[in-house]
Amino acid sequence: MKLNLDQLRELIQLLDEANLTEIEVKQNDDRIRLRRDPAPAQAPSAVAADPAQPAAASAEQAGGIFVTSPFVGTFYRASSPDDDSFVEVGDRIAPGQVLCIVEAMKLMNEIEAEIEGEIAEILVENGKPVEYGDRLFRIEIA
Amino acid sequence: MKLNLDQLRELIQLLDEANLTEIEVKQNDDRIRLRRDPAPAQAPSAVAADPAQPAAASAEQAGGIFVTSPFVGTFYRASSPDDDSFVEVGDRIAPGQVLCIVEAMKLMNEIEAEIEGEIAEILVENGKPVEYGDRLFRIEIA
Amino acid sequence: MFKKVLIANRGEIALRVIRSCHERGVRTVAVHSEIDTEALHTRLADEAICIGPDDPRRSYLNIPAIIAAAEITGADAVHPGYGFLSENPEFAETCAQCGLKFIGPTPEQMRHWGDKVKSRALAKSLGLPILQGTEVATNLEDAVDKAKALGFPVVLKASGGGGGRGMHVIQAEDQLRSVFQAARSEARAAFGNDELYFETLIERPRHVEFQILGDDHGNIHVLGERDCSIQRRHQKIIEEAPSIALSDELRSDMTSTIRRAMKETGYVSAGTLEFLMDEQGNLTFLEMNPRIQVEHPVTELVMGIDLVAEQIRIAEGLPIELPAPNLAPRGHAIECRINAEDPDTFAPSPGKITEFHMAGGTGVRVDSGVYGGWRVPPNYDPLVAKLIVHGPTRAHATAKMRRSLAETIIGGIRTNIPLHRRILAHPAFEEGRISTCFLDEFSP
Amino acid sequence: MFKKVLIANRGEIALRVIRSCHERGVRTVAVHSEIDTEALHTRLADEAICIGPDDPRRSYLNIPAIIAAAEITGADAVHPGYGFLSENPEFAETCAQCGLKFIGPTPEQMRHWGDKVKSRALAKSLGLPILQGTEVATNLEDAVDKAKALGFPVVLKASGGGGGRGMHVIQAEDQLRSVFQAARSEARAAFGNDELYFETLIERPRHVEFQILGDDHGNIHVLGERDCSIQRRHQKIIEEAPSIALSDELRSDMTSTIRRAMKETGYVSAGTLEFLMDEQGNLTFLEMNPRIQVEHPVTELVMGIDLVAEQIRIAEGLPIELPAPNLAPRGHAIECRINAEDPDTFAPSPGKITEFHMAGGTGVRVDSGVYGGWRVPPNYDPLVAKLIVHGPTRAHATAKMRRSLAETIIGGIRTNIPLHRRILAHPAFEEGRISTCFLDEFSP
Repeated sequence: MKLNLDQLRELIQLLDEANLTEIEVKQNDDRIRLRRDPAPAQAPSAVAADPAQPAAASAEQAGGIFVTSPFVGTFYRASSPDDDSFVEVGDRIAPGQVLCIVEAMKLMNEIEAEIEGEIAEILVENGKPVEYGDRLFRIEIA
Repeated sequence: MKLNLDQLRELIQLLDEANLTEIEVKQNDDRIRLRRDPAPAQAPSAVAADPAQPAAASAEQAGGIFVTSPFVGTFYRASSPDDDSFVEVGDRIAPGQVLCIVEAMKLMNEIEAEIEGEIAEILVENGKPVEYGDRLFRIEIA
Repeated sequence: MFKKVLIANRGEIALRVIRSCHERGVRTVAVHSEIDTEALHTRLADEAICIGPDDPRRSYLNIPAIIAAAEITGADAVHPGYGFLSENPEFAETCAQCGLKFIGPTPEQMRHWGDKVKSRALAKSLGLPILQGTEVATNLEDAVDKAKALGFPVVLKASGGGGGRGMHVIQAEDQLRSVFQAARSEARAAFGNDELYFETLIERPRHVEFQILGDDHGNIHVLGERDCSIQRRHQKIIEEAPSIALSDELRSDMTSTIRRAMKETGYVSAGTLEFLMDEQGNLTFLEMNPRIQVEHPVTELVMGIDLVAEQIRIAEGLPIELPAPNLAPRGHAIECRINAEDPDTFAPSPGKITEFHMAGGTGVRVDSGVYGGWRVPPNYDPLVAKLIVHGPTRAHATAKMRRSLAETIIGGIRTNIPLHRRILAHPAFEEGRISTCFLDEFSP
Repeated sequence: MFKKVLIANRGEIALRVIRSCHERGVRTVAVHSEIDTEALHTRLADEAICIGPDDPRRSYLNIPAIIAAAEITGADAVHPGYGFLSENPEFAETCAQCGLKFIGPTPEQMRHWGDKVKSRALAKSLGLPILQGTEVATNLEDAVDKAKALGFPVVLKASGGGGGRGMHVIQAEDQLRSVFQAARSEARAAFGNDELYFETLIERPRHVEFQILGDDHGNIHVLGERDCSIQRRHQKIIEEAPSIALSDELRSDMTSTIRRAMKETGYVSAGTLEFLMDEQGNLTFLEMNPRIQVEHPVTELVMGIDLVAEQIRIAEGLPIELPAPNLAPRGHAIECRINAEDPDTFAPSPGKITEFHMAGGTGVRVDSGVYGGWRVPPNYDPLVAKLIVHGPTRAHATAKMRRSLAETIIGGIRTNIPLHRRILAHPAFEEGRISTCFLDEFSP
């Protein structure tokens, strides 16, 4: 069995960033699963929990909001291969602004922003298939 | 299955570093799964458990020892319907003393006491079937 | 041969299709709603695509999402299962337009049989025995006239209905006057079609249906009948094959009649012709279901065939492959539909399955889409398992079903297993004195 | 008809017997050791009696305890299953003395076939083809002479052995000299009989066996053969019916020969005659097992019969009841024995079953004595389930077994499912190039 540790590290990073408890990836016969259970309840009086200190993972995510795919389809960052991408990391976006296209049944469905913020991350590669609910962008609301 | 211990160590390191509770990797028919359950929460100090207070049921049984049936068969308290019972509640008994008969395959198997004590309870009715391990008498050791 | 089939369904029928595909060496794509992420069909398919939220209208009934899932996975065919989109001609058409083979009949066939008034006319023209009935009633007064002419009691039926939906038994004129408008609105809301018509009421009928298979090579096979008389509010709960109510002569006559009729329409794929049988043993056409049915396994067991594998072969353009040219039923099979519902109130009982132990052993087949530890979602059909048995005679099969029900343990949710046990233990069932009124008459 | 049958066994075979009893309307008594209090056979029988501690010698092999359990529950017959006391003539005799009908052959038949030297002589006298072999060797020098006369390589066998136990392949004289005394002590310890003899070694044999049924009315039926060539250390792990190595002519010849032989001995109940087949297709008698066998379901599936129900009927004094007078196998069946063991080291893997999801659907049968949440005890046979499939051809059955293994999930314990998957995926298996050396040659 050959392990790709770098891939695993990337997945762990994703787990942290997204503040998930579990990631499972299945491709054909391969499967990777990562899990982090929430820390158990603290003993109340002995070790007083500090409510001012949030968990490391969630701290990183403060302010992050995800744009998810409303369709199954293929994700495109631009109207055509010759056009520029609708948005790039760091761009400020406004409600109604087109972020990407999800193509389904030859229809180009434009996905618009619903909030104001900044593109913190683009989570899917151009031209890749996406399922319903897949995360496409992480938006930071300043 | 060939184990690559180094690989496993790397995975364990990763589990620790990333503070995960579980990693599972499956490739074809190979599968590696690591899991470390979080330590259980401490008993809160507010409700201190009292070790001196056993459960009610076991309290009732304090000092009781059971004579169980070593055979499947039919339980008889006397050698024949005309004879007196071998023992009655309250009788003092001594090792080697016959307590009852368990009949199996037309053989009358005498069940003898192995300890000294007092018959506190007779748990099976005369003439009833008993399974292996059924409790026949409760003996109190004064 | 197909390389990859997308199954546009969930639950036991999705599993059923996945199994026949895998046995054929065909890869599978499951589509699922968000709540079905851990469902068995999602777990056992080669690939799984989330197509929408829990609401079936936005997932399992969402045509663009399903077609898109087929496109991104490169599937070359779609199996619709039963329910959901299985009888939707637009879905079949869309599949064809997108280069996906729809595993089922043509959209035209679906349209012919989908409208109950048209299907009655078609059946009549094909020489199938049909029940006395009327044309569509244009308004209330016309309805009263038509019902009177037919003679009360009558059954008021919606053109767009079927499978027991959109039906009202009407005993007399005043009852008709009080329900007609409501039935019309109901039909419009449920089927998008407010046409209503009347049929004669058959008292205590049996439900008898014939399984057919047709292929592109002009072959039509009639694969015996099923008796699905044990129903609750027109929903089948126990089915068996063959029906003890059919004489060999009647079976043989019906087989020829149906075969000729289906050859005439050029029917392709699996389908079922449903009939009602009156107490004198006369059969009249009820409806044609152009799809695989829930109760198809009883036919598979007595005939020794795999109907879903045949559907796939037919869609691939291959001829039907049967083990023998003139198949006769071998033994007797019974199916119990185990639903997640209260056995007395019939209220749905979704929730986490804590224990799941189905019967096993000789002559026992289990088709189920659930597993221990999984949570039955509240959004869909309550069917959690089909328990199907096969024995040399009806008495053997009944005894086998009793012991199978006795050893089946499903914990955490309520199921209708206690009801099945009562029915199977009832002398009227044992003696085969069954009709669609069984549950009302015997309240077992 | 029996009113109540006690099953002197545990695990899947106890369930198997309980099922046929319940289908017949016969009540059942399970006996169990302390650790089996929550076992499935204990839970599903009408009554359950604890007969002793975990150690099988003090429970499942404890004759007085089992007889006493039958007495206190009022059972009128005893089914011994396989293993444990199933081939013990003293047990059968004790049952008879205590007025309990033993569901199996007579003690005499068990004695005739139980001793391998006597059974060889009996088979020979009955005209069954036997392997070249010797008389019992009286001492080492006699053994060397006998082995030389037969010609190395030879198989050294214990008279009391059977089922692959008490066998050594001997390549040359010095090897014989070094193992003879040890083999003798081993045989004495294992079987209470230190007689050893020789048989010619067959290279890469197939294991082919014939199922028979006989009744008190003089009927003997030979119900086709099974191929059980896939073995690990003489333990069968995959079995199928029919065997593709038999021509119709050879099958028909063997059927007549065996039928005549069994008629001559007046055999009553179920039994199996085991043969080795060499690479030229010659069959030679190996042993006769006077009981139901683990792999009996493959015969049941292709023949459409219930062998355990027939055993019960026969014990009741009724004639055998088959669906047709001259049964022919229909389709092909394969069984995989799923053991709680490491698939590579074969170390037993008892423990708590956390997940238990067996395959289902068309043509799949599961015989299992376990359930999710139960703890497989370390004291007994590691068999946790038999997965058995039935398809129209061997290729279909193989495909069906592959998909069934793929969808079977057993968690918490290790099982040999990965080994089964590798074997079923191997081209040599697919092509039917199998022998008892399969695992050694292909290490799939």
